[in-house]
Amino acid sequence: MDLLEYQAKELFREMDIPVLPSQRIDRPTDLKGLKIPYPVVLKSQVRAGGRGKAGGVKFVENTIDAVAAAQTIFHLPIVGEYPEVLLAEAKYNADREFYLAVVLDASARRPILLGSKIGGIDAEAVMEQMQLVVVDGEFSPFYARRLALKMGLEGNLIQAVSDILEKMYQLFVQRDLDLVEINPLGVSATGEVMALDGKVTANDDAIARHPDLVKLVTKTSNRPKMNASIAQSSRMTEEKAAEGDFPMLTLHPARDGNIGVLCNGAGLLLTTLDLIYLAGGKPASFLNIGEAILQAWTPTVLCDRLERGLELITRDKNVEVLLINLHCHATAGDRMAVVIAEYWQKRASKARLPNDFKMILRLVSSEFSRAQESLKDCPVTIVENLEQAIHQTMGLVKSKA
Amino acid sequence: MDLLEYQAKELFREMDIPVLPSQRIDRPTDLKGLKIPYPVVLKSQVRAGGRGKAGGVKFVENTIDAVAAAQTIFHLPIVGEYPEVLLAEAKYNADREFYLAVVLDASARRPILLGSKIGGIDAEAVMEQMQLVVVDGEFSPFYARRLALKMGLEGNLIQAVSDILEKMYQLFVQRDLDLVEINPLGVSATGEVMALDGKVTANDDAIARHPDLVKLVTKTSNRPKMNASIAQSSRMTEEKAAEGDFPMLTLHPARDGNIGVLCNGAGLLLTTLDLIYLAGGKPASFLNIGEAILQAWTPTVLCDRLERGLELITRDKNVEVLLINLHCHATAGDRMAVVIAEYWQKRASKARLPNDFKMILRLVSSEFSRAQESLKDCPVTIVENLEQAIHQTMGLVKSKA
Amino acid sequence: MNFDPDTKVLVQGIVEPLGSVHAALMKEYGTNIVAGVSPGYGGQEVHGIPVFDLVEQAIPVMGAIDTSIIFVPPYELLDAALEAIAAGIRQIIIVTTGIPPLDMVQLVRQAEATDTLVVGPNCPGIIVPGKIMLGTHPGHLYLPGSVGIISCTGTLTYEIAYELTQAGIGQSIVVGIGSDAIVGSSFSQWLQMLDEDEHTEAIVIVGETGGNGAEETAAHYIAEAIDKPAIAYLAGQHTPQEKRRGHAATLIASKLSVKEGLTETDDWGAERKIQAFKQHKIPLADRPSTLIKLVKKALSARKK
Amino acid sequence: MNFDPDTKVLVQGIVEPLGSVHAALMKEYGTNIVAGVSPGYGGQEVHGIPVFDLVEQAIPVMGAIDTSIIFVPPYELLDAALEAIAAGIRQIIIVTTGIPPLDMVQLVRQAEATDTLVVGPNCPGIIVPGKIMLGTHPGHLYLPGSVGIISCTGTLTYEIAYELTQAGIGQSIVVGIGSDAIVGSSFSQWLQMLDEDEHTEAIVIVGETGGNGAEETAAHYIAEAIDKPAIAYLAGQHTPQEKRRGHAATLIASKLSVKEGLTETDDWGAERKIQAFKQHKIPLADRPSTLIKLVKKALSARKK
Repeated sequence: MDLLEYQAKELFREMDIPVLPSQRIDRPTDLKGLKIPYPVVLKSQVRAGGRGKAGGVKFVENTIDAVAAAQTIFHLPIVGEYPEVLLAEAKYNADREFYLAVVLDASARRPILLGSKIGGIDAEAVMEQMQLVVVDGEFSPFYARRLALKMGLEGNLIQAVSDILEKMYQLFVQRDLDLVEINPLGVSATGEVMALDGKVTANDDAIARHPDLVKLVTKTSNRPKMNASIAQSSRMTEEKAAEGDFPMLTLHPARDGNIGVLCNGAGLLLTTLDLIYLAGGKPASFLNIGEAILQAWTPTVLCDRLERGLELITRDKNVEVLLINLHCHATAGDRMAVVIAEYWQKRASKARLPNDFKMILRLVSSEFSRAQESLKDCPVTIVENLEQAIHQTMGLVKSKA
Repeated sequence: MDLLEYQAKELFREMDIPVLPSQRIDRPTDLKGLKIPYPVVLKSQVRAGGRGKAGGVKFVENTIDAVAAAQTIFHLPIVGEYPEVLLAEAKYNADREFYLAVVLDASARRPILLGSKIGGIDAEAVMEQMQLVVVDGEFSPFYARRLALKMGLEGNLIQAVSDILEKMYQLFVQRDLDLVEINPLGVSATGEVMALDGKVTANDDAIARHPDLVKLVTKTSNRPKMNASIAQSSRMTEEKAAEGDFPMLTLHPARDGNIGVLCNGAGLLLTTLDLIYLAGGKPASFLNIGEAILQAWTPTVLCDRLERGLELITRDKNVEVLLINLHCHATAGDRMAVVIAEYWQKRASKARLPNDFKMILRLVSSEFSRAQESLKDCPVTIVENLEQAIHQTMGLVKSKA
Repeated sequence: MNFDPDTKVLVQGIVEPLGSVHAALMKEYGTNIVAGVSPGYGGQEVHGIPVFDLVEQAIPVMGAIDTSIIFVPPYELLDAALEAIAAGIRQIIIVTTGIPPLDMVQLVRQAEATDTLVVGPNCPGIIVPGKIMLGTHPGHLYLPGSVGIISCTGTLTYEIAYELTQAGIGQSIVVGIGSDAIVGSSFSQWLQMLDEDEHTEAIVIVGETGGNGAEETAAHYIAEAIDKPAIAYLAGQHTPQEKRRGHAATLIASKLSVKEGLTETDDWGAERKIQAFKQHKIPLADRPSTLIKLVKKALSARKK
Repeated sequence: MNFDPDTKVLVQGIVEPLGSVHAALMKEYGTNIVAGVSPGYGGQEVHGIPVFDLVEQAIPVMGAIDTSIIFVPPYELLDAALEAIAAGIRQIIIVTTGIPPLDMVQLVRQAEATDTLVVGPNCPGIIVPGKIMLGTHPGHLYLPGSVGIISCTGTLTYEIAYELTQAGIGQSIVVGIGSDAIVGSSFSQWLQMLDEDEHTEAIVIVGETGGNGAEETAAHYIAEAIDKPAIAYLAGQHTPQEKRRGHAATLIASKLSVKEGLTETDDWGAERKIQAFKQHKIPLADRPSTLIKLVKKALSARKK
């Protein structure tokens, strides 16, 4: 969960990381009560990058210009995202700009400090000077000085920059964050430093134990857009519901297809989709109802998720054939079959499924024969072999064509 | 630095350690605005122990009784200490009372958790059941459960008590404390727990990096009484001045004596006092101006401390003979001798020292002969050998008798 | 690596719904579950397994414990794992999912310092078919044999084992290392262990083209250090995916504002993973049935 | 223990007032101070000693460093010491005073994990007369010889060494372990080292009757494990002191509200310390001149 710039800066302020005087602007008229002297920078508060180049950042000299600029920015989408608020901030004359970040390195399995003597929007230039320090053991400020020296800093700037890094690291650890980034860190002619822009990403798994962070991010309602691509979806299918105990179900629509795919497990879903593509089929929507091993998922919970999943995927009117591929173990396969049978009867009787809607259940379970029994009155094909299930699915698709 | 009960409870509240509704009472009339329903407990806010037995805790049922009781408590000293404030607190019906503490164990060089299934004021009973867990590595809640089990707790009480211990430990570490103690922890019939009384001791060396703690303890002005005994003084001679950079000088008056002793270093001071006692002498006042190795003590600082020390010790009119015993190294001995010479001339010329006031300087320094030179116009005896210095001191004392 | 049938096993979080269900299933499979731990439940029994309040209480009663399988809620995981390590347990399997990554960083540090093997989190654990099951694998899908499987997926692990079993190919050991960003033990670590395992004749790597998994690293490690035949299956090779950033530290690249700069190549992450196996001439299957064929080929080549 | 004259020594906090003064004095004594560290001052020189911004920068230039002597301000001490340990330095002497005890707990944990010798804080360090001086000892008071001194005091350490020197008794090594509640190395640790040191023939313990010091523990340790003659001097034996609590963990006893209960005996802490030495028949002096006599006696008995 990415925080907006002004939210990140609230956290910076708490940690005594220097930021400019600023004010949140909810509507253009707020600028009449501005407490910061002009000139002022107005910045679109969106999560997408590239707002500067897109016109989402404007310098203004007086109230009239400011209100006009705010109106423009409020109506300017950045990569499809409209700002709900703007940030009005004092102007700063940076002599130089640095880049600093704290992030988790999955391969090192440690937090790392990143720094570049060049900051700002020219990513290539920033990267060229990028330096890295792995925080092996418990953090101590010398890790930050190590980075400052690798960045090529000298004299008082070593301490000034490592002080900022230390506070960024503390913020990172105290709030369980995925990322704390300052870009750029402005450096004045006299060697003072100032966080001019900041990015903070909360960790979805950890945020629930930081009520202050939950409060901060729920102040605004605009959420990051859902990326429909499967590359993301294999990780993003389940997103923690803010108040619920279990990950939400999210439907991923594909394009031009007519096959629905519902699996338990992301890898199993990918394999099933692969086999459909290899057989010449085209998915319409796909859904992962979750690995069987997810914490606290009692059989009841997985049955409930299957029922909700069926409802969700059959809402997609492009789905003509639905392939359900389940490995059932702790959750007995026959109970899942009962859920499918009940769902079918309920929906079919109410004519909420098209007459030619077809369903294939591929089930791996020690209760396979009991599952068969449960489904005997439903027009649901049940098979145990995966390739066979794909074959039958493709047969149904072709029979409809 | 011991915090008062109500200050400790402010910290408990911050950590979500359950405490009863309470209100600080600065004067008896405050009780007319009491927001807690009666019956209420009024507690004298002093650092000394034993206030309960001394009459510093009273249960009251209505405003009239409360005001009267408050007046009594405000005028009741506990071990010589008058309360500046009282705490009015709701009454709690505890089914059982436990004892819990987190403290540093100097021999284990680790924090330890202490707990007893018996809490309250009967120290012997508390101690009989006392259990201990050393926090060897980084803290994790299982250390707290380990203590709860050693205390003999079962069922839900294990988690309830270890939750409190975990928060106490966090408080201990986050604020660099010497002690966090809850005694008693009330346990209700339904297994709920409540911190009924609490003690928090801040660490004098660490408090400066916790501005919130500094703010909390400077809200009230009553300070712990200075213990004049040398057993304490060897550690308490220097007490950090709240605002200054260097430890304050504190004079320790002895009884019935007429010899002043000024040394640099606590051990050296003890040795010097021993030798005076062994020779049949009696100290009047003694003062440690600090180990030569104290952080950031440049020669200038030590000279300044010597000057202030001389002023302080000569204020004690019982001091007839002053023995100064100094090891000088980084701070050249001749500079110290100059300080003594100047002090002598200044004071003697202004007749602020009695005519028969005598001074012995025992100096170990590579600059001994230059120091001798500096003192040649002053009636200050300078020697290098310690036993000889004692001998001469005793000679001067006897010559005055 | 100690996965004999008589290895002593503990279940932490045994009163949790999943913990209770899987303790029973493991016991049924023949795993020597000697004790369960759930604070506040000491003295009770779950499926005939005695429950203790603290790990260290179980040891004087049951003797030294080899492995703990943990089912506690995610925010209690770090503490439970540290408790097991402090009690001297040196093999830990974490079924729990949703663990804050920084908790894993702390756990990994302590595991490294104490030479503790951590499997997971968010994983089905380990099965040695016919001998012992440590986790959530459905035992009836497995067959004793000589193929080792290392997988970073969940139910897909079961699928692959099941297809091998159906083809008459047994497994020496199957381990799900977990699919979270930070896992306790890596593909490479397990490749090493299976390379040394006398019961394993061929090793199967099961991964995904996308995701956090270190399949690419595994490919390089196989080429460098593994003597036994290794075969890989990556799910997602035929499913269109968005272009991904080409930096090794995926998690970094996906979050930094300057991520564009971190791009070394512009192709999919998928393509890079696939290329890593091709480059080192490691057989790579694009569907389970192909995997079976490749495994058969490797095993028969080895017999010659 | 590596205190040869050619041992390579670093001074952390060399631009601090005390650091600068004592770096010069140590160098003058012949200590091989190869570098100083003070962040922001890299590239400068102090008394001809090159200054680096970071410890790890000094090593490629100067080679492996044996000992670091730290003079940084108290709140920077933990970081400086951890920096030295991370750079591979395994002997650390902390002159700084006023260090928060919980910082010392962290440092002691890391020192134990890395087998690092930590002397201090709040200590004058180590001197091997005529060879090397690591700390703030006034070198001209010392004389090479065969008596080892372990002291938890400051200037009193100088006094005792000086009195021995005046009596013609030289010292093999003199160490001030520091007088804070939490110190990096204890009396017992040093007793062990001096017992093994071939240049030491007798060991002198210098302590106080009050205070935090573990003199009592030292007495028991001498009786149990030390073969060489040991003589103690405790300052304060004739100076009236308040009655103290008799629990071993003084720091605990002095703070708990239930401290009364912790009292095992009602006598002074002083009396208990004195009794510990008497009980084990360890010669105990009550004044420096007596100490000299006892040391002479021990040395001459050893020669027979």
